[in-house]
Amino acid sequence: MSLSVDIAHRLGSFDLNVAFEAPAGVTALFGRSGSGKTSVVNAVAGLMRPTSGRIALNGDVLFDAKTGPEQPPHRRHLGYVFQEARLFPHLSVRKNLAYGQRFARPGAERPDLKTIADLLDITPLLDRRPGTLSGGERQRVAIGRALLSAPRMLLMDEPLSALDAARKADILPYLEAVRDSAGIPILYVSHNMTEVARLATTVVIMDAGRVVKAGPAEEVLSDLDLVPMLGVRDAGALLQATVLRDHDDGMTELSIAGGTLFLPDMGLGPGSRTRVRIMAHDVILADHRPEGLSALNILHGRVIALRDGRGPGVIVRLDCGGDTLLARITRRSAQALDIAPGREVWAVVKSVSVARTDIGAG
Amino acid sequence: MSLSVDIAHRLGSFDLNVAFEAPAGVTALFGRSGSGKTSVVNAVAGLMRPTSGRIALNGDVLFDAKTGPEQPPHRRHLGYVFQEARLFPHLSVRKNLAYGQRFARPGAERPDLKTIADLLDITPLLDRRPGTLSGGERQRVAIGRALLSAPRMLLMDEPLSALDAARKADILPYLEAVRDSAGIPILYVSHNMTEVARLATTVVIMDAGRVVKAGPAEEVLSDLDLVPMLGVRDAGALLQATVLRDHDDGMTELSIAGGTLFLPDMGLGPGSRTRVRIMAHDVILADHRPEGLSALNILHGRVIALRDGRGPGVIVRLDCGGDTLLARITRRSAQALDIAPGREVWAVVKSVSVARTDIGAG
Amino acid sequence: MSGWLGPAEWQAVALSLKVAFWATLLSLPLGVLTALALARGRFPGRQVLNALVHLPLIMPPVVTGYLLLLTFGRRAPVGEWLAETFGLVLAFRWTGAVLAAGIMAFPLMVRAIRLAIEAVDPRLEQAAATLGAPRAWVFLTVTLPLMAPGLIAGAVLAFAKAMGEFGATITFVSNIPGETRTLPSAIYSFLQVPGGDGPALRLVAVSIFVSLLALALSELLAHRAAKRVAGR
Amino acid sequence: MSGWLGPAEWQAVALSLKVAFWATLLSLPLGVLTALALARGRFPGRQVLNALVHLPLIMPPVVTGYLLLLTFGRRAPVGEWLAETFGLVLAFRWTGAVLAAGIMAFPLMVRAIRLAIEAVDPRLEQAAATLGAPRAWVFLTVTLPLMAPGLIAGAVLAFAKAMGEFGATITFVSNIPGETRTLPSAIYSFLQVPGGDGPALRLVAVSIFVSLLALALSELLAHRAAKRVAGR
Amino acid sequence: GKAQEPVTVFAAASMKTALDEVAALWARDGNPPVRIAYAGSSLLARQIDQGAPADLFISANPDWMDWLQDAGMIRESSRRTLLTNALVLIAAPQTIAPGTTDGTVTAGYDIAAALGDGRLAVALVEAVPAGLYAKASLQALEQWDVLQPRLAETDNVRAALRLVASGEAPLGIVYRSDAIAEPAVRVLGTFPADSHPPILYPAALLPDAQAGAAPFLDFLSTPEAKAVFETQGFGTDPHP
Ligand SMILES: Nc1ncnc2c1ncn2[C@@H]1O[C@H](COP(=O)(O)OP(=O)(O)OP(=O)(O)O)[C@@H](O)[C@H]1O
Ligand SMILES: Nc1ncnc2c1ncn2[C@@H]1O[C@H](COP(=O)(O)OP(=O)(O)OP(=O)(O)O)[C@@H](O)[C@H]1O
Ligand SMILES: [Mg+2]
Ligand SMILES: [Mg+2]
Repeated sequence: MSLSVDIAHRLGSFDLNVAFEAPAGVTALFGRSGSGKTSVVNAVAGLMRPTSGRIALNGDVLFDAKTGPEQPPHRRHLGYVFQEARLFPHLSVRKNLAYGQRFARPGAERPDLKTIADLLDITPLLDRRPGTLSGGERQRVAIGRALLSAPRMLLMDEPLSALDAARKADILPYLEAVRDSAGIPILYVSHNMTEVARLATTVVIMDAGRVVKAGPAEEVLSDLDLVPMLGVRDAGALLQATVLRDHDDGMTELSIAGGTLFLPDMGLGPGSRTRVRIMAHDVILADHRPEGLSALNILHGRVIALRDGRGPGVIVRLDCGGDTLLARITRRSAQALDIAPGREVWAVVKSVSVARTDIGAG
Repeated sequence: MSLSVDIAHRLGSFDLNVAFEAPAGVTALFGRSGSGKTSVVNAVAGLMRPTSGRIALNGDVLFDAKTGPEQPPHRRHLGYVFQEARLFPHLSVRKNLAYGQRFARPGAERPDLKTIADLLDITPLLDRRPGTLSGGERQRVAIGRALLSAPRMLLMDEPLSALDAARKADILPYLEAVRDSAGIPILYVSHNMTEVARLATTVVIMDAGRVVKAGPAEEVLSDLDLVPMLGVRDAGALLQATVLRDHDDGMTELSIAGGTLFLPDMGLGPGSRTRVRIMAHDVILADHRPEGLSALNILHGRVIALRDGRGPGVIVRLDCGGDTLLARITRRSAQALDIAPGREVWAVVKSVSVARTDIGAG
Repeated sequence: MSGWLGPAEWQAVALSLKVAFWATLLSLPLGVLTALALARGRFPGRQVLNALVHLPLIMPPVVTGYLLLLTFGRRAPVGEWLAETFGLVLAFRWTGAVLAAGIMAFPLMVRAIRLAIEAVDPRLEQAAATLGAPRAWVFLTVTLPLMAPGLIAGAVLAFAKAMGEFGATITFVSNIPGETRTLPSAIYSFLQVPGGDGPALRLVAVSIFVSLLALALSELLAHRAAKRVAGR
Repeated sequence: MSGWLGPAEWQAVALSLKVAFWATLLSLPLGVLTALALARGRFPGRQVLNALVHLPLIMPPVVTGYLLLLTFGRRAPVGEWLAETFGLVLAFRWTGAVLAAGIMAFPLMVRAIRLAIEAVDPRLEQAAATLGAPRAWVFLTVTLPLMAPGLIAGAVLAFAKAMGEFGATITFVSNIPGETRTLPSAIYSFLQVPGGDGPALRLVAVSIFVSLLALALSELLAHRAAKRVAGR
Repeated sequence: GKAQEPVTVFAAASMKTALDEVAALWARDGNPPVRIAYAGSSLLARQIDQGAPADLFISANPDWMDWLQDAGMIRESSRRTLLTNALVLIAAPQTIAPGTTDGTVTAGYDIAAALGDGRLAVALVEAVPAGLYAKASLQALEQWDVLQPRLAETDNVRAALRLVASGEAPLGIVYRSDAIAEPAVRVLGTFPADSHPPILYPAALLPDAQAGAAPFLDFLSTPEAKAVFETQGFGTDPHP
C-alpha cells in the first residue's frame, strides 16, 4: 500500500513541482496557505491533470504523462474530503452519505452508514438537506460520504478545521482505526500540528510548490532545521513506545528508549507499541533530578545541539537513550543551567501534557 | 461601544434563544459545531430575521421585533467575515477588497488597502480572480474586505480556521490593534481556545442554541464548571499583568498579583497593562520551591479547589496572591503531593509555554 | 362550454394539445443532449450545431416548413426511407405536426437548458466522480437534478411555442381536419373571412387558457426544483 | 454582392437590422426588470405578470399583431394618446415594427434572464449588503455581472427572434417598402408569388448570415462572461 | 402630413409579380414612384379599417372590399373591378392523369381517380378565396363529397401550388395566374367559369387618398398595364 507522486504543473505564476512517497498509514501534507497542498491532492484525485509526471497507487498507475490516458477520477476509488464540503444540495444528508456506496469496489470492506453517522454525530441530520446545515455539520457529512465510498485511499483536505475539539476527539480515533485496520492509506492536509503529529506516519512539508522535507513523522517533526517552518509552537518529537502495564489509577506505564513514561490510560494492552509526541515547549530541563514535582515523567539525557530561535528562546536537542527529544527554553535559562552540547540534563515532562490527542498508535 | 443581543428564533427543529451583551473589545462566541453561533452572527448582521427579540449597537436599535422594521444589512455597517469566504467571483481580489470602501461611514477611520493587503500577505494576489485562490488565500481576502469597509463592528465567523500558524500569528496582532485602537467591537466565532484566549475580552459559551455562560474572559475561561465543555486541553486562566521592564536578553518582566513573570519580549513599554494566559496543562505543582530548572516562572499559591476530570487527571484551582491559576495534574501526583484545599504549593510555569499567541493586550 | 365551441373546434384543441405534448416530450431528451454538447462539448462542429439549432428561430416559419417538406415529404429521400423502414409517415400527418412544432420550439428549449447546465457547479460533479460514479450516473443524479429549473423552463417554453406554432406546421403538414388542423390553423382560417373574428378570439382564449395552465404547473414544479437545488 | 440583392432587398435587410437592434436594446432593461420581479418578487400580481409575459408566445402572432393594432393603432386610444402627447406614431411605422418584434421576443428574453437570476447565489448579494452596498448597487455590481451569461443568451434569442419575426409585424405595421418591409416581410412577399422562391431564399440566406454573426459574437461574449462568473 | 410620402398601394400578395412590373412601367414614364405593400387581402382590409396610410387598395376578392365599403372606408365612386382570374386543376410533373376535353374540367372528369392515393392541394376552403372558389366548383361538379376528405389545405394558393410543384400532392387547384408562372406544374384544365362565383380583383381609392393615387389607379387599366397583367395569366376584362 503506497502512493507515489512525482508531478510538475504550472498554475498561472505558481509552479508546482513535487515528488514524494506516501507509504501505508497517514501521510500529512503540511505547509502554509498557498503552498500547493490542495493542488497536489487534486492531481492525485484526477481532478487536475499535471503537465508532466506520474502518480501510482500500489503499482497501479493512475496517471503518467508519458504513457497516455490517465485513469478517470471515478475509477481511482479515492475518497476525497474537500476543503469546502461540496455536498450535493438536492440530496438529503442520508443520500449524500450513501452516494458512493453503490460504487464501492467489490470485496472492499464497506462501513455501515449508521455506524458512520453515529460516529460523526450526524444521525439527527439524516433527513435534512445540506443547505440547512452548519459549517461543521457539513464538514462531518463530507467526511462520512468519503468514508462510506469504501475507497482505496482517503484524501482529506483539512477535514477537521471547522470542528470543535470535542468533535475532533471523536473523529480522530476513527481515522486512526481506518489507518491501522483497513490498511487504507490516507493523504491528510492540515495546518494543525497536533492532528498531524497524532495521525501522521509520514510527513511531507511543502513550501511554495516544492517539497521541503519528507519522511517518517518522527524524523521530520524533530528536525531542528524545520522549526522555523513548522512554527516554534509546533516543534516537538515523536517517540516510539511500548506499553508496559496499566495502573489502577488510570495511568499507563510505557517504556521508551530513554526510560519510562506515565500517560493517561490509552486502552491498549501491555506489549502494544505506540507513539507519543512530546512538544518542545512542554519540556523543562533541570541540572539535577528534581523531586516533589507533580510531573511524573523525568528523563535523563544528554544535550546534542542547541539552536537559537527568533526572540529569546533556544531549542535544545537531547539524546535520551537513543531517542531524540526537543526542549524549548529561554536563552536566560540555557545560560543559567549552562546548557551546551555534551551536558547531562534531566527533562521534566508533565505526563498530562502528552495529551490524549497527541497519543497515536504507531 | 456595546452590542446587546436578545433574540429567539426557530430553524426547523433547532431552537435558538440567546441573550448576551458584547461590550467593547472582542466577544468570543464559543460552542460546539451546530450550537447556533453562525445563526447569532447572521441575526446581528441582518441576514436572518429572528422571530422575536431585540438587537442594539450602542443604543442604535438594529432590530426590534416589537417596534417594526429592522435596519437593512447595508445600513448596519458591520464587517462580516463569513464562515465560507463568499468572495465576488467576477471581481479581482483588489476589487473585492475595495468593494466596501465607498460605503464607509463618513468620518470613519479608513484603513489603507495596501496596508491591509500587506498585512494579510495577499499583495501578490491583487490582480487575480477568487476562483484561482487557495482556501486560505480566499479567507484572507475576505478578512481584508471586511476590515476595509470601515465597519462599526466586526463579525468574524471562524476567520482563521483555514490559516496556518504563521499566518495566524501575523493577523492576530492586527485584530488586537483593531480592538484596542479603533475601538471597534468584534464578535468572534472560533473553536480555537488559543485564539479566543488571546483576543477575547468577553466570552459567550453556547450550547444547543442557548447561552451557557457569558462574562469577562478571565472569569469564564477559568470557570472549573466549564472545563468539560471547553475541553480539558483548553482549560486555563487569564491573568492581568503590568509590564515592569524589558531585559536585554529579550525577556519582559511582568508583575502579576501573585509575583513576577518572565515572558518573551512583547514590545510593550514598562507600565503597560496586558493579559497572559496560562493553560492548566502547562502548570507543574511542587511541594517546595524548586531550583535548577529551566522554567523561570515559579509562583507561590494556595489550593482552593480540586475537581476530578474524566480519566486520571484532576484540575487544581490555585489562588496566587488574588489571581486564579488552574493546574492540571494526575490524580497520582495529587496524592503524592498531598494536594488538598488549603495546601500551599509552588506553581512552575515555563515562561515560553506562555506562547506569543497567548499573550494579548487587555 | 361545449356549445361555445363546435365539435370541429374541440377537435382542433385536442389535436393541438396532443401535438404540443408530444413535441415537448420527444424533444426534451434531444434538447438536453444538444444543450449538453453545446455547453460542455469541445468538438469541432460545435458552432455549426449551435447555428443549426438556432435556424428555426431565424428563418421564417414557412421556409422551415418548406424545408421539412423537401426533407421529410413523401417524395423526399428521408421521408421515403422513414416510411419504408419504420412505416413512419410524417407529411400530412399529425406526426409531422409534432415534428414541425418540435423543431420550431427547439431553439427555445435548448437555450433554457443550456443556461441551466452552465449554472451547475462542476465541482459537485467532480465530487460525485471521486465517489466512484461514472459520468452517465453523475449526469443523471447530479447534473440533471441541478438543472431541473432550466429543464422545466425549457419544456414550458417549448410547449407554449408548440401550442402557438402555425407557419411551419401548415406548410409541412397542411390543414387536414382531425389530423393536422391545429388550433392556430383554425384561428387563421377564421381570421381570413369577414366576421370570423368572434370564433377566432374564442379559440385564442382556449389556447391561452391551456397554455397558462401549463405555465402555472411549471411554476409550481420550478419552485420546488429551485428549493431542492438550493438545498433547502 | 450588391448585384445579388436589389436595392429594395438591401433596404429590407437594413431595416430588419435596425428593428432587431432597437427591439433588443430597448427591451433589455424591461426584460431584466420583469425577470427580476418574476424571480424575486413576492407581490400579488406575480402570476398575472408571468402569464402576460408569455402571451406573445402562446397567441398566434397574427393575433398579437392585431391586438397591437387595436391598442396602438391610429384610431386606438393608446395610439392616439401617444401620438398627441409624444408625437410617437407606432402603427405602420418602423417604430411599430420595433414594438412588435420586441413584444414577440420578450418571453424568450425574460425566460433566459430569469433563469440566470435564479442561478445567482443570494449569499453573495448578502455579502455585498454587509459591506454597506444599497440594494441597487448590489444589483448593479454583483447580481447583474453574475447573470451576464443569461443576459447575453436572452439578448441573442431576442435579436434572432426579432430578425425572424413576421406575423405580428406585418399585422401591426403592414409591409410598406422602406418603412415596415422587414426581411421576413420581403421574404413573405416573394414566397406568395410563383417564381419568387429564388429571391426569397437569397433573403433567407442573408437573414441567416446576419443572425449567425450575432450568434457567434454572443458566444464569444458569453464565454468571457462565464469565465468571469466562475472567477477565473 | 402624408403629402410628401409616395403613393402607397395595399395589394393582395398574389399580385406581386404583375403589379411590381406595372409599377416599374409607371415610374419609367416619369411618374412619382409608388410603394406597394403586399399582404393577404383580409389583413390589408383590417389595416385600412384601422387607419393604415394607404391610398389605394387592390383586393384579391370582393368580400373584403365590400366589408370596407360597408364601413365607409373606401371611395365608392372609385371602386372598379381591375382583373379577373380563372381556377385551374394542376398536376405534378410525375402525376399520370388523363387529359381533359377542351382543357375544361367537367363533372365527368374523375379527379379522385386521377389523385390515386395522393391528396388534392387547395387553399383553405373555408377561408382563403381560392379555396372558397375551389369548393364551389367541386360542389358544382358534384365531386366535393368524394374529395373533401382528401384535401390538403394550405394557408394560401401559393403554398398549394408549392405542394404540387414539389410532388407532395399529385394534383391541386390554383389560379391560372399562379399556374402559368410555375414551370414545374402542368395545367390539366380550367374549371368552368360558372362553377364558382366570378373571381374578381376589385380596386378602390381610400377616402383621403393623395392626389397622385387616382392617376395610378387609372394607369392600371391602360393597355400597357393590361398587357402585363395578361402575360401573368390574369384576365383584364371584367365583363366577358
Ligand atoms: N489559475 C491559477 N493561477 C495562478 N495561481 C494559481 C491558480 N490556481 C492556483 N494558484 C495558486 O497556487 C497556489 C497553490 O494553491 P493550493 O490551493 O494548492 O494551496 P493550498 O496549499 O491548498 O493552500 P490553503 O492551505 O490556503 O488551502 C496558491 O498560491 C494559488 O494562488
Ligand atoms: N432550516 C433549518 N432547519 C433545521 N435546522 C436548521 C436549519 N438551519 C439551521 N439549522 C440548525 O441550526 C443549528 C445551528 O446552526 P449554526 O450554523 O448557527 O451552527 P454553528 O454554531 O455556526 O455551527 P458550526 O460551528 O458547525 O458552524 C445547526 O444544528 C443546524 O443544523
Ligand atoms: Mg487548500
Ligand atoms: Mg457556523
